[in-house]
Amino acid sequence: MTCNQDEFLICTIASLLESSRHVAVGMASPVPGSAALLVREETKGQINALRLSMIGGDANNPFTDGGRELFDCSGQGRIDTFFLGGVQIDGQANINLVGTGQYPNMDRRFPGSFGSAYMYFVVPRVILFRPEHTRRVFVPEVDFISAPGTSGKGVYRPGGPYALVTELCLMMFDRRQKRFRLTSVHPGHSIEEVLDNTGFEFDIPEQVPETPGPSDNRLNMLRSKISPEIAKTYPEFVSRVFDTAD
Amino acid sequence: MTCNQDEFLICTIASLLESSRHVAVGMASPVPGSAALLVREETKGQINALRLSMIGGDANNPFTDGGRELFDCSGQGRIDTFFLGGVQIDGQANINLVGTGQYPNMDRRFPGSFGSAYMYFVVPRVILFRPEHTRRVFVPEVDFISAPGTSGKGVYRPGGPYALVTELCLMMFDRRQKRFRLTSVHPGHSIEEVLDNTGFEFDIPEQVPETPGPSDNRLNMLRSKISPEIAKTYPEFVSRVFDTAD
Amino acid sequence: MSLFTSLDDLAQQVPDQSLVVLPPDYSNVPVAAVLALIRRGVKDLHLLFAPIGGIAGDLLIGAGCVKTLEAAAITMGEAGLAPRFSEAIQSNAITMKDSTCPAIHTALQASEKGVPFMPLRGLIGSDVLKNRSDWQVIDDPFDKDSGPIVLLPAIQPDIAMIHAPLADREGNVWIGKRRELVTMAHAAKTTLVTAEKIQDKNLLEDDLTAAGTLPDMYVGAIAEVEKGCWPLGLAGHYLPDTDMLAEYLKQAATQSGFEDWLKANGAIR
Amino acid sequence: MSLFTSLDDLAQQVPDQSLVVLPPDYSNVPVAAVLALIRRGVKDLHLLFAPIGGIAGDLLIGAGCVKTLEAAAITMGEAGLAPRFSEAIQSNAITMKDSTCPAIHTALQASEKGVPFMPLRGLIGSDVLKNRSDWQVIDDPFDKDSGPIVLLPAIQPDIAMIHAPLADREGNVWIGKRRELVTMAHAAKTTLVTAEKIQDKNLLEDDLTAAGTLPDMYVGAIAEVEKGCWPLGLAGHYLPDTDMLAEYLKQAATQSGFEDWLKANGAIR
Repeated sequence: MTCNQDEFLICTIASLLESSRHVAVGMASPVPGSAALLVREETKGQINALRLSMIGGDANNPFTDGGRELFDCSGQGRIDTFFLGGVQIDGQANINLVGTGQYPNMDRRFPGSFGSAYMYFVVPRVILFRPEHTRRVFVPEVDFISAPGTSGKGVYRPGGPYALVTELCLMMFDRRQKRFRLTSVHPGHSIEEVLDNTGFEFDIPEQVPETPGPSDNRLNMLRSKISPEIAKTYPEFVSRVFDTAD
Repeated sequence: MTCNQDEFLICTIASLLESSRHVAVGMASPVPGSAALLVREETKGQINALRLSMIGGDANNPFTDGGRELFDCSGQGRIDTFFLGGVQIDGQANINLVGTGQYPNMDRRFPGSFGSAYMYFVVPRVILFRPEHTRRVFVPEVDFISAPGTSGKGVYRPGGPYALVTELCLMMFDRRQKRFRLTSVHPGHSIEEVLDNTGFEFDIPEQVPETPGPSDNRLNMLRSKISPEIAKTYPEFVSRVFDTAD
Repeated sequence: MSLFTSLDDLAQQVPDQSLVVLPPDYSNVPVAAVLALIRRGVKDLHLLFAPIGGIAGDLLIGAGCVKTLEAAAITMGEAGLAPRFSEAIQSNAITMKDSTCPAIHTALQASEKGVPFMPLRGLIGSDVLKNRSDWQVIDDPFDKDSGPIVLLPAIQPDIAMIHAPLADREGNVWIGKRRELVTMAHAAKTTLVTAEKIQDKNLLEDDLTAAGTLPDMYVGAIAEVEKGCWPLGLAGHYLPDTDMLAEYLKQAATQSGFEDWLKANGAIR
Repeated sequence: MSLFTSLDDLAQQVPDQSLVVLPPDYSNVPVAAVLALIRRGVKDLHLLFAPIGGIAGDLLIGAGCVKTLEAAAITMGEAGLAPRFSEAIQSNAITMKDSTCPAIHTALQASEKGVPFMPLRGLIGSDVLKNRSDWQVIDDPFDKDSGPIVLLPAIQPDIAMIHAPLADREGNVWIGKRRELVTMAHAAKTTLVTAEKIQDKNLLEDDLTAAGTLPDMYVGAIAEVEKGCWPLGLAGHYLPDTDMLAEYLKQAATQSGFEDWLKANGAIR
């Protein structure tokens, strides 16, 4: 079976969630949300069942204590996996959600840091998801640190970056080395393409496999069972990505 | 019309509430609760309408944010009048709700400080209500300061003691002098009786009037309109105090 | 002054230079009241979002009502960037106090509790912190090994503005599980409310409705306004008007287009 | 382990030496679960009330289950003093950490927010503060003129125990407006629940019930127990059994009378 890019990215993220127990998904995050719904379905009733809390709608949103509950709950250590993006991301996994140019009157202003300056510190596994893989995004040094990738000794930091998923590849972040390491390259792309489009240095092991595509089973489940569930929160995404007329 | 002691004390407290805007009444406080209900009824629809928040039941209890809301609301400055009692009260208006003897293994242990160590600081007018007027209660120095009557300069203290109501008399507290001043003595009692039964020094002005009893109107309203309202929170108190068979 | 009032009288109760807090786009945003504020010509607001803003912020900024803005983000969501906000930042027309979601929740909770500050984890090493001279970093006084921690000063808004599906004649307001509205109301000096409907039955008398009710003691005024969140949605009542939001984004790309939108939608008389 | 269990299995999930938090007498006290704890013979509890205790505290203290007690008060209300508590204090049988209501709420909120401490006004000059070497006083770092302020360390209970009128098959628990139960559950590592009734319908699916629902992510186990607060009451369901509470007070005046009461009421097999 062939799959489109969104489906591929959903399944790539899903493969990163297999040892997660409680995944939270922020606003406007249909791809991570779909991945978490998929793994929740696959692990249902099992000892490693995944719990999912999505904000941004009522579906799959268990929070009843207002906007602060996601953050409080993360501070309590109940959430192990979260997603962040970035207008810019650099090689030390610093992320910038505020804009490009000189702060505060930036050349191009983006929405702002959201909860990143907190969640990046307290959630053990933060997966960076940024499809656009260009030197505009992956820069040597971000113009504004919404949240730093690493912290010095003595800073309370149970959380931090875990992986980076783009349209080209999957990288894992090594917190001790403070560097990304290329894990796999998506089918149809090459290490050279990743190098050409990345503005920061990263480690390349001798063997870099191709990112495995989804199994037919997983893809079927995504299209049949998960798409109606994700449509409760992201109807437009579902009508765009999943050819539900099939 | 004659009235019983509880009715008299309710009306004496009511006379202290006439410039209050928001009175809160804690647990197990039927007499203060009745007084506040009475003044609320009397000021209904007027510019000086009294707002009342009673905890300890659902009736007249507007709080919906859990046990902390009374305290938060007081900290926000929304409540101007509250009531406290004391196992012991001394001449500087220090109150002890913990017990008598040497802390911690006291000779006689009472429940504990409740919210006094906070409310006494933040609510502008705290009325001390302790019917038993004896040297056992009104002591030269309390054995345990649940909450101090006054604070030094530099301590954040918008609140503090305002008046003291007992079975014998009404005293007002002078925060600058850190002393009580006898305001009136209840009918049938004397200044000498107050002196004999008070273990601390207090000021006695040249003229000490008799505490005025309730008007017939007020007493009628208390018995007819207020007693069913207070019965929602304190049914046993109402059946004991108000001869509702009349 | 009566508790119940009209939409435009409600807007009159927001003085120039007020510190006004508004809810995030997913939570009962009083857009009709925001348009009334623009009609009234309010000036120099210190506008706070709890914690992120959308069209309500873009409208007030574009209409020149805002001097200082504090938020964790201003976004039109999937639809795109907030055009008047971006323009105002780039042209230095407003002072932006960039924050992060839990910092705003925490600063409001500090005001709710009547304390001058509250601590928050995270933030160390972020440029958000670096640009906030009003925040402080101390060593945890309980545990020297637990490292530095940020203290955030309380934010007490002058006015919280919210929309609700339902209010009652006592002034109680049903907010359901949208409890950020409760924190905002507790933290603010007073709260101005628009409600889809005002009912006779007291919301506090029924255990089921009481659980989601903001009591009247926090409420300064209420105006009955149907579709008070439009073009945003109100959960359980109506969906966002995505066509109108797209149309807004298109027009608001320029200031003159933005002003045309305001005129067409009654925010300029 | 299944989420749904029996009352006695629930009690097995409370290890000796746990820090257990219980609600105040007006708020869904799980007395049946407390009696089950006594049957199980739990020892050396650090027992916290949020913020005051009544018969639940007196029972656990009298049965020798408590090593350390933290509360703003232990009281039987109008009925009188708590006899086993008073006796234990006088005979130095337990360590008492005297507190004040908002200090306990605040310490639980600190745990809820994952911060090591929170500030609280008041307290300065009180013997409550003087006897709490675990509390600290600092100068307000934002305003040297605002004077000293107390910092309270977070309290993270191992276990919160609550009763509820209703739960559902997902493990969501309806607590209505009794939101101290929410704070307790957020602050604690896990929450053990007894519920009058467990229903099939998901409490989160209806806006009206969702507003008063503690979500299942905080819940460790649930046992269906009718009249789980008896002899205390459950608001909206049953009143306190004042005759039985009076009888308890009479018998518990002595340790042997107390033990007779336990036997008669199934807390000793």
